[in-house]
Amino acid sequence: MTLLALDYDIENPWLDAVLGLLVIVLLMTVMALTLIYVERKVAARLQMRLGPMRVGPHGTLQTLADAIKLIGKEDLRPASADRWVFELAPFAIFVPAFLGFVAIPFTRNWAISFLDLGLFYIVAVSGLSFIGFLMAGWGSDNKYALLGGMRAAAQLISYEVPLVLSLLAVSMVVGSLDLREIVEYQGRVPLFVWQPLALFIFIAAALSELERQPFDIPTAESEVVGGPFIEYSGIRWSMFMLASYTNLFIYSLLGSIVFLGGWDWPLGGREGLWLQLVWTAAKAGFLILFFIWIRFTLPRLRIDQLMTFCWKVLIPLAFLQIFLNGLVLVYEWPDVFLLLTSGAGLALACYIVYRSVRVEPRGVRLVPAGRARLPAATATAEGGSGA
Amino acid sequence: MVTERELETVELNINMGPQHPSTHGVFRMVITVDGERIVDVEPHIGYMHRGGEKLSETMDFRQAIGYQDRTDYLAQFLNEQAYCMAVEKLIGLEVPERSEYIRLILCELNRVTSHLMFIGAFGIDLGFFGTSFTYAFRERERIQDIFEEVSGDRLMYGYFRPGGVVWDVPDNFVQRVREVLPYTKQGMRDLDLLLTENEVLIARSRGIGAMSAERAINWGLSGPMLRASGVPWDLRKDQPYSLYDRFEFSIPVGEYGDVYDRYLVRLAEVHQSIAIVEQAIDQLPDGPIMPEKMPRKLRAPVAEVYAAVEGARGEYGIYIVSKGGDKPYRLKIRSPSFCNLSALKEMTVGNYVADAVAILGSVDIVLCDVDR
Amino acid sequence: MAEGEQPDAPAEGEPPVQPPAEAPASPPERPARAEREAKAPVKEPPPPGSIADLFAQALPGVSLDAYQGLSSVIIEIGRDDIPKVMPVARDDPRLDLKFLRCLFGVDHQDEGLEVVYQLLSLDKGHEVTLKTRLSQDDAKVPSVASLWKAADWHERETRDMFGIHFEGHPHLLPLLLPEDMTDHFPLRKDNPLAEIAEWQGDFLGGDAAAAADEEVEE
Amino acid sequence: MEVETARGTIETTQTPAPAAPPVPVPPSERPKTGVERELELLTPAEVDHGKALYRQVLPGVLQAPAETVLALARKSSLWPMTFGLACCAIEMIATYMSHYDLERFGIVPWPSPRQSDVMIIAGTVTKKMAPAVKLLYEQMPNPKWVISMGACATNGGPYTRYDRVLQGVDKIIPVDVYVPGCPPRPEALMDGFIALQHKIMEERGKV
Repeated sequence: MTLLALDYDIENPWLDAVLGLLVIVLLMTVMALTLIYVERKVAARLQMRLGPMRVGPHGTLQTLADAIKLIGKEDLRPASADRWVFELAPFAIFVPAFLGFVAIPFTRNWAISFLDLGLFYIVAVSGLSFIGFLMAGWGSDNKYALLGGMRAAAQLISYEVPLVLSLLAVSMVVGSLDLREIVEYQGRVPLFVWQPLALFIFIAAALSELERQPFDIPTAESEVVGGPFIEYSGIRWSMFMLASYTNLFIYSLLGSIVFLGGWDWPLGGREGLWLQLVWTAAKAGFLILFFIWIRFTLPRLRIDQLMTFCWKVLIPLAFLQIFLNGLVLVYEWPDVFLLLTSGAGLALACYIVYRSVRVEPRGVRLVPAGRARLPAATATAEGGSGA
Repeated sequence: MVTERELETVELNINMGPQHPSTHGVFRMVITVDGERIVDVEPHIGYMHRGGEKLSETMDFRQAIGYQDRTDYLAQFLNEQAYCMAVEKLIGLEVPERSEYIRLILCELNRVTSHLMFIGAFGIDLGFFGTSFTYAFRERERIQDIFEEVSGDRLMYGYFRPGGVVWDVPDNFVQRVREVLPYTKQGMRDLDLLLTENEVLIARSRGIGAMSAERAINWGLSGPMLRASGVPWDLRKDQPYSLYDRFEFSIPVGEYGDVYDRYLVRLAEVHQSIAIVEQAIDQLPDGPIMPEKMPRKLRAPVAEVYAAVEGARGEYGIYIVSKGGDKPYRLKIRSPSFCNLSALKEMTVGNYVADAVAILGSVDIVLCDVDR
Repeated sequence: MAEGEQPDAPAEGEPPVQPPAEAPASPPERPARAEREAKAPVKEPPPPGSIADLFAQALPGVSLDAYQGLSSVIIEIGRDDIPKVMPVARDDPRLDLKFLRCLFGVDHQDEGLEVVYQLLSLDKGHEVTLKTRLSQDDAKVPSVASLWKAADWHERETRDMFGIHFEGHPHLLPLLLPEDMTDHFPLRKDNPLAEIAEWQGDFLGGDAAAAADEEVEE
Repeated sequence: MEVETARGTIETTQTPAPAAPPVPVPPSERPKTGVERELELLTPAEVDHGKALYRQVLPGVLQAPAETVLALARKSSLWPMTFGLACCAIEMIATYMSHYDLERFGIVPWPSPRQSDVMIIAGTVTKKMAPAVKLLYEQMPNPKWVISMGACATNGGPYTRYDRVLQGVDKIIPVDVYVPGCPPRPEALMDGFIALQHKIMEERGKV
């Protein structure tokens, strides 16, 4: 592992792994706490509120206070809950969230380990978390949890397919699954220029993998009251929150590397380590703010609309994207054709979404008089009407 | 011979218990669900039955005003007007012109605040995480400031009395109301942009919980629920009371009676109410606010009277049976939410669990109004 | 409004409250004010051409005791006439009373229980109040839930509050009271309200105010 | 007919069923009336201070400094449960909104009782709702507090004379802060929260 460009290598693999793990756990818990704080402040600003102010300067210690309070809570488990399934569910969700960091490069030469199948590894690992939802849903012996768990299973599995296909389309263009080569390929032109449709599919699928609005079905607050997490309290529940915000950071980092050009795009990637790190983090931050903004302006889709959107819109579009890429790459058409075909696909996608909802404009007719549609009030009936 | 049993699913009944974020208070709904589709709904009410009617029977006509505020705590002025009209009709009091205007202006502003509350809660039910609530409450707080200047309280006004109003409005009342109307219009434009054109909201609310016109009449629905189903019945136009025949305004009427239509009808009603207030505020006359010869003790003859008002949720009526003396013998409150809620099962069966929440939100019930 | 002169009350059965200005020169030992006013009000026949006549035309054989109340025509019908009157009221094109506004009970203690139906026609615009009188012990009345679905919950609530049993109601379970409480009727007059430790009645306007008002009269 | 309870008598004025049988059947055989069945449900909830996780792991070791840090953390992140009953719920919602914004104190309403620390009783507790309130109180994990908001929750408010209304929620669950008013203004509710925060600071280490 090359840490902070010091180019020393530790011969003992075990020490190397433990050091890497230490970096992940420390970095990510701090990152998750700041992300929760950023979300609450941005959400408050969106709603014309101030957000947490009293705990520490400008509320910065708010999430720390939440974490300490949650540690101090009583550890409850419903008597009729299935003991081990209930207690292991948080770990089944928490661990895959952290495994993803092993393969993500933060800068050209700084990552836990440079896998040449990095993209494949990340997608495979992030697919494991739905088991935790099922365990939480089934273990806590609560109807809401069961319903939430089933919804989570259905949603996560079905949205794994478009996520993988959109990343496949990108790696077809680049020709490799190694994240560093993907970033180098984007030296001059970032990939979202060549593949706008793949970016659209990736963002929709990532939103659904994270269960954020408008795909917030499993933990829908107004229907299923917190879904699988309803019976968890204290530290177990805080592990779910930590995992969901870590996932948010992974997907936005992945999106910034694969689509927005990571540390390479406008700077050409020759600068020092710190500028590359700042540049990757800035792009990831942009995606995070985009996800937070979406969360507070769109309502929730229904479970069947979610499924039809995935199977009837996203997956066909992903296949279309792969087919077009194949066409362009096999016949060596110039790269600009990638942009044209993908742009046309994106326009088609937007038109489908627009048409599926806006069947015909619906207004409310304003009736000036009272019983307009009634026959002129007959004389006899009029006598008896109100005082 | 083993008979091959096809995959049959067991029905699960979910108890959306008295404490549920989207039941607008204490209302329990036992939903029998087959997978995600609702097979049967059994509403349980009565968790907020606290005897407003029986307590009003032990109070004389002036003391029972407080219970009308607390019955439907989102349209307080409209309830008070219904109660005062019933008592005035019973005792035969004449309300001076100025009080009628003040009552009308405050009632229409109260309809605006009640519909703003509906729009906020409707967003929460569909999953807006509070954005629609804060925008709606920004306008609501401004109008509530005016109510506070007029009556001295934020929520329970107790400002109307049989015969007129308690005291005169503050001097800058006209100017304050003229100030607040542009803000409300701007707020409605923001909410309109946020909610009405939102594709996901349209997908979630169009064609769900539809109610045809004659079924709506048979179920006894009233107010925005009835008008969304296409029946142009509005007490302010069809059985005019107070001064509504002096202003020209129109009634928004929907076509299909589904959740989206009810939302559109209430949105349009806010604009109509603002139009009424603008006309009424210009014609506010001066003069006395109470009839000069008010008997010190209101004694009623032996008679029965019914007075109804077009409340924010529907027709809010008061039926007083009086056997002489200064206390009503029996006071019945015809509460609109009670009738609108009784049709919930017919609207919800066959939809998804998420739709049940949207339909319950569109009925816009106030639990104290349902259980009285 | 003429100064000091009580406006000529409309054709009401009962003259409204006496104006304080007119000093009653009645002898000192007057019966208490409540009994004096509680004498049976004279019932005003409804104006010609009102809904009472439509009812008479539509239901020739039924005994209808109709009179003009303060806010609408009130018709009293017998308990066993309900299965005949209600379907006609709803379906007859002249009456067309499709909207059941309200259905509730009144407890007249010794004169028995009373069920009040308020019907309204949206198309014709007229409304009527139908009433039936029941005795205290066998409080049974045929249900109209099959005609108006709105009556379903109203009848369950009236059963909760007054114990009037509606025969033919699909599922007459307690609505506002807990499911197993079928023997407690809160709104009946023999259920007094709980006493607050020190009832401020006389301060708030109870007897003292009434007594004070008496002196004002003299 | 009084029912003796730990905290005082719940006296109701239920006269026996109107048709009183001529020979008074001894109460034991007489079938329980609905009211008596309901009164058994209304016994106060017993409060057991469960063991917080850190006490199970390190019973005495972390005691002294942890109390101050924990009390500060608990004070600054009170999560109430979205549990509005009646008119006071509207004032509670108004307090969460942007004009008064309780989130400045770190107070975020949470839907499920498992994740909430404070229960705000905002409205009248009727006898049909009381068992549900008690069940919700018992479902909350342990360092939990109750704010009784408004006159109805404190002693029945304007509806205290009606026999279907519980005359005060402290007959079934222990209440920490009473907020007066009908409905109390948003500022009064905020003052209630600040009073609760002082109380948490004072009783650190004892609970």
